[in-house]
Amino acid sequence: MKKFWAWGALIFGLLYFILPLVGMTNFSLKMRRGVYSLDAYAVVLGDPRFQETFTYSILMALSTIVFGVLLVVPTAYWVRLKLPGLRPYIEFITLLPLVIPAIVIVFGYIRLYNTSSWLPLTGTTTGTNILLMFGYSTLALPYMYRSVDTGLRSIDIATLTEAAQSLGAGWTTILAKIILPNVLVAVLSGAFLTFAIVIGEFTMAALLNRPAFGPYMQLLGANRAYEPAALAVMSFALTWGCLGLIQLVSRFQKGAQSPA
Amino acid sequence: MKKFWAWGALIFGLLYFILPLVGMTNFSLKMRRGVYSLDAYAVVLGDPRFQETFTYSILMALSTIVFGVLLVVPTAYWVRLKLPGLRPYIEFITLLPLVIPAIVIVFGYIRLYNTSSWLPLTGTTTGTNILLMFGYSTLALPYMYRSVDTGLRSIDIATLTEAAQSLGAGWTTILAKIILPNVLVAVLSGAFLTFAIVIGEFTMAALLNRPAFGPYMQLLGANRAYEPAALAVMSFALTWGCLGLIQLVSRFQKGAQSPA
Amino acid sequence: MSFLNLTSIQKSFGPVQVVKDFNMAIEKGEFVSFLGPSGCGKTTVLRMIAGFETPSGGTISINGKSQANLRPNQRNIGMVFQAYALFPNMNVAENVAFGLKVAGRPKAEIDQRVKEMLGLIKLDHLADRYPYQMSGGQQQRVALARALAPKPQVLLLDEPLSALDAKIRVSLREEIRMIQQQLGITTVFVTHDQEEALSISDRIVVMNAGKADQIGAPAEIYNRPATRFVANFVGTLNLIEAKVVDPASNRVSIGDQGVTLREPLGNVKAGDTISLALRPEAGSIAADAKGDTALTGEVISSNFLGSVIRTRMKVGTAVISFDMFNSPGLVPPAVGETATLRFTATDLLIIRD
Amino acid sequence: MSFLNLTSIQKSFGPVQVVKDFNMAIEKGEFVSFLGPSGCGKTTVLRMIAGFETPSGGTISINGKSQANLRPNQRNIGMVFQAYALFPNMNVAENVAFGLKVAGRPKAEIDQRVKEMLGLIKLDHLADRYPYQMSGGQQQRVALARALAPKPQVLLLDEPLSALDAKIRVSLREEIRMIQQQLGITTVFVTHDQEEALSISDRIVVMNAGKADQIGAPAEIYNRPATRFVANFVGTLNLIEAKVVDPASNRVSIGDQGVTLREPLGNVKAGDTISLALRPEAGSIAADAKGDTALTGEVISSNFLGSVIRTRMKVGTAVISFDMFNSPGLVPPAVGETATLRFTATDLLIIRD
Repeated sequence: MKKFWAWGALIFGLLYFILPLVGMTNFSLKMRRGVYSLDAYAVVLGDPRFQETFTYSILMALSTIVFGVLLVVPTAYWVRLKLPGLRPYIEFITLLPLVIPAIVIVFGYIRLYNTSSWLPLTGTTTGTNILLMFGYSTLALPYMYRSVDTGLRSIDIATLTEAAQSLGAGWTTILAKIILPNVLVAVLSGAFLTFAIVIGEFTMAALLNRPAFGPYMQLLGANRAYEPAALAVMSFALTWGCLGLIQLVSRFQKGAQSPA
Repeated sequence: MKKFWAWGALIFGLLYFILPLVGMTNFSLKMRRGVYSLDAYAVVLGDPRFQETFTYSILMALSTIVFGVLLVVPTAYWVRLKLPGLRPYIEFITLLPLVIPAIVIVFGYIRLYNTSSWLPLTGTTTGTNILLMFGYSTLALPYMYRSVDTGLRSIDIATLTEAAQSLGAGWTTILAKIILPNVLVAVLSGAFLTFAIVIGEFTMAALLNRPAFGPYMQLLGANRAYEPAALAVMSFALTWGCLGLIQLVSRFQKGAQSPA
Repeated sequence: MSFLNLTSIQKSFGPVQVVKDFNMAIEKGEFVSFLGPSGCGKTTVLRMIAGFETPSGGTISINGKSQANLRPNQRNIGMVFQAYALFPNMNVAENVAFGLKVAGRPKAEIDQRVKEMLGLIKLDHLADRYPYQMSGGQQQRVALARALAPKPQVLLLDEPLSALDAKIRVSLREEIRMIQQQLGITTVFVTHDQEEALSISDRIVVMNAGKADQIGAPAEIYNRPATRFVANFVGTLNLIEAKVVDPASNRVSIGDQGVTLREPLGNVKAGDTISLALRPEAGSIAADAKGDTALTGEVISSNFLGSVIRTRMKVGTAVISFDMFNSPGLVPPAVGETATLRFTATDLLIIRD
Repeated sequence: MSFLNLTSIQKSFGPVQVVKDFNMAIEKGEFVSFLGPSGCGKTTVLRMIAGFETPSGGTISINGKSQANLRPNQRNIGMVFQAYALFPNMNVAENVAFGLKVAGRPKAEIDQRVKEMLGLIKLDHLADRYPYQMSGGQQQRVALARALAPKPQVLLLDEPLSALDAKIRVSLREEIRMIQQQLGITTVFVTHDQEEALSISDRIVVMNAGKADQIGAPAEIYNRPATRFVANFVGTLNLIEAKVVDPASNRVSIGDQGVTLREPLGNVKAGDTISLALRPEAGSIAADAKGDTALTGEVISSNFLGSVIRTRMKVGTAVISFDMFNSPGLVPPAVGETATLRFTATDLLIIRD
């Protein structure tokens, strides 16, 4: 019985992830006829548009992370501590971006914040960037919130807060000295996921017409043969690296907190 | 302090979700110059391509759900029961689709299962449909797995399984009479999420060139003004309906299981 | 004026009144336990003293100063929680130093005080450990040191021993009592465990449904329960229904056996029913019923509990338990046998409520 | 051949050997408790009987039949879990009927048997309730009825009372014992609570680190512990180090006070150290040390625990606790006073391990 499941898991993994990846990696190395080479990668890395869009997306990812952390950590803490009755609703709200297609969000943004609206964000580059960052934050919200909320669940924040209060600490001290250090790993894990999402996002960036990495990948995919495969492999390696970092950090955390 | 957060949450909700929606809904009703009308909706609903793609996507959603349930419920149960050490890895695998761009998955599929490959799925319509269903299942996997796994967490499956075994029950009886009835709500919630995801999905269907609802929405968005807004509103109403159903069902569940 | 005064304290959560007109005056240096079942309001009163809950009515004053407008972090109160609540990101020394650092004490003073506190709980050698590296008993001792470090006016202990194993529970409660006496700190201890409260306290408040049923020294609470609730909750007293035979001579009957009480019956008449309490360790088995202070009945069970053997006897409709110390040679009365239980008249208490 | 035989049972999880050469023969209708601290392997042995774990070595036979090749659902064994484990999607009657339905019994028989079982646990009136609508005590009684409904060969109880409140724990353990005796079913009961094991069992197995340290009737276990571990774990025996003075006359010294034992010292010589055990309830305070079986020392603490007052006395380097029944008139020895504890020579046991 155990064997059956082990084999099932293996075959599933092969068909779904590994074979497609191997196939694609293999293909990406075949740009030079007959031999394996890194030509496709060299072409991609040398493309100034690649450098431009990649840098842009990284900057967007970092600002999204900062905005997300500032928004989510105090909110999740406060909701758990003082408004536990609201938790199902907050969770519900944070789930919305998963099921509302990105198209809907962006259409809405464009209609609402266009050049003739009361807040003409789409009129300037900075405005559009801010709008895009809001959009990305929305997309990343479920992961960031879940991650932080799970982190908060693993410590008894109510009692820790009361213990700190009885020792004379105010809210700032509690958040900075007690809460944040204890959910840092959860915050990092949410940040990595956010990073991976922003780097790969296509729809929003394309509709808002910003030079992001997702649309560049799409463009290449439509016009070239080998380069998109190389890009996909690189993008995969990047997300994989992020996930690996999450695993590493949370293993470190486990080591530091285990014998429960 | 409480007030500050309540206002914060309200403003956040307004800027992110409600205002864009209101704006879009408003716009979708303005097809007939000067008055509010449902013309845009009538046009969309009357379009044979709308009917065709919508039916296609619903059928795809249903098969994805069936496939997902059959795959996920026994796997999640078995992992929790016998291979708890594997849980972090399984969770990791189920998270992958969140961060691997759909493009990567589809590129991989196309390279691997093209007409000249050992398993030429893309050669026939049925084959492509199956491939698309696999793709959708991958996208829905994180939600379905999380949902079922959370459902399993709320009951003590190890002890319930042993209790049933000591009373003479075999695996089939245990799964059918004990496990499934107790995670039914979780399964339904996963199914609704899957449904919402499949209906809105664009990239995979477009790349595999199937007549799904997502690409139709995209097409309309590029060529028309009012109809896409109407479509987005409808699509939003549909996902909202699904989420409402989840909430309803889980409230029913809570009512039936509460006083913990 | 006592050191810690609770006057007409009330607390409602929505429509539920959890604490109803609670009054208590605690002297400086006293160790007072709040004892009661879960939901009796004992923890709520403690949390109001700490400032985590706001009373719906009444006043709390410490050392003559009303606490009404002070936030929890302004009250200078030490608190120890059931769940230890050590800060997981700090080691033992940092945990103990936290309150002093927040108060902005100079570093030399903090170091000195931390050392002193770790000496007090005998964990000097674990100053660099993190909470997850220690046993529950050790963590709770650190929590105690952390609460005491800023020299609080009052120490509050919220079921600090409930999460610990039986043996550690006993040794830690003795340690807590010793440290409390050594420092002379005014302490309020919340527990649902009667043995814990009896063994550790100067005075006990037995709480029932938001009110204090009885306030008194441990032996007083145990030996002279004021209400039926206290009699039931503290120890395993027998509650026996008796019929008044002759109020003038304090004569009552249990089943069909007459007994004369020492205590006056008060305002009752012949034929009334009154409740009597008899401690299970008060009586002893005798060969026959000589005199008035004995009851004869059929033995219905006899349980070996280790140090004592608990026997149950049926007298009329009442079931009376009594305990004997185990001894290897002792043959407990057999089930079905008739036995006579002898005691002194003062052992039968009248419960009036 | 006994009804349930465990022969040379061993169990390792990876490199950790949890059960080491465990042997036990249980008679038909017997009530046996496995008593020990957590991690001693008691639950693992129970789970091997149920078939949830496979022994690394040894054989288990029930009624002469080896269980080695039977899966858990083929063993016809009733099991009750600490966490109740009622099926949340079924009401009480459906839960009790589950085992019979799986066995494919006819509907009339099932209905009849469910009724009978609910009568046995006195919950007839709650047949339509769902588990979440019932208290812990009620749920555990339903779990017992469910386990008993298919008439199992053996009933296994895995700490069934640990999750319950103190008062319900006592009443439910008496109910379990009564039902067990009524049905005459062979029962194995796992617990870490010594009072529970002592009060409920025909025989007790005290387990320590995967082995049975002692097997015997409750009074035997309590009064004559075979090893230091049993003496420490069961009850609150005093363990006293004594120096052999004269092996021939059984004379030893504790501190600088001589005591003559009844029991032969065995193979020791003058100057050797031996361990003695003294039950805290064995002695009593006397005015002076008459004869040899008395110890005099300084009182270091005196704790009121409710029905008993526990006093600790220092004799040489040893600390000896002794219990007195509380009584309103009793004045316990004061701390610092010198007191003399008298007992009979048979109360001092020699611990050899």
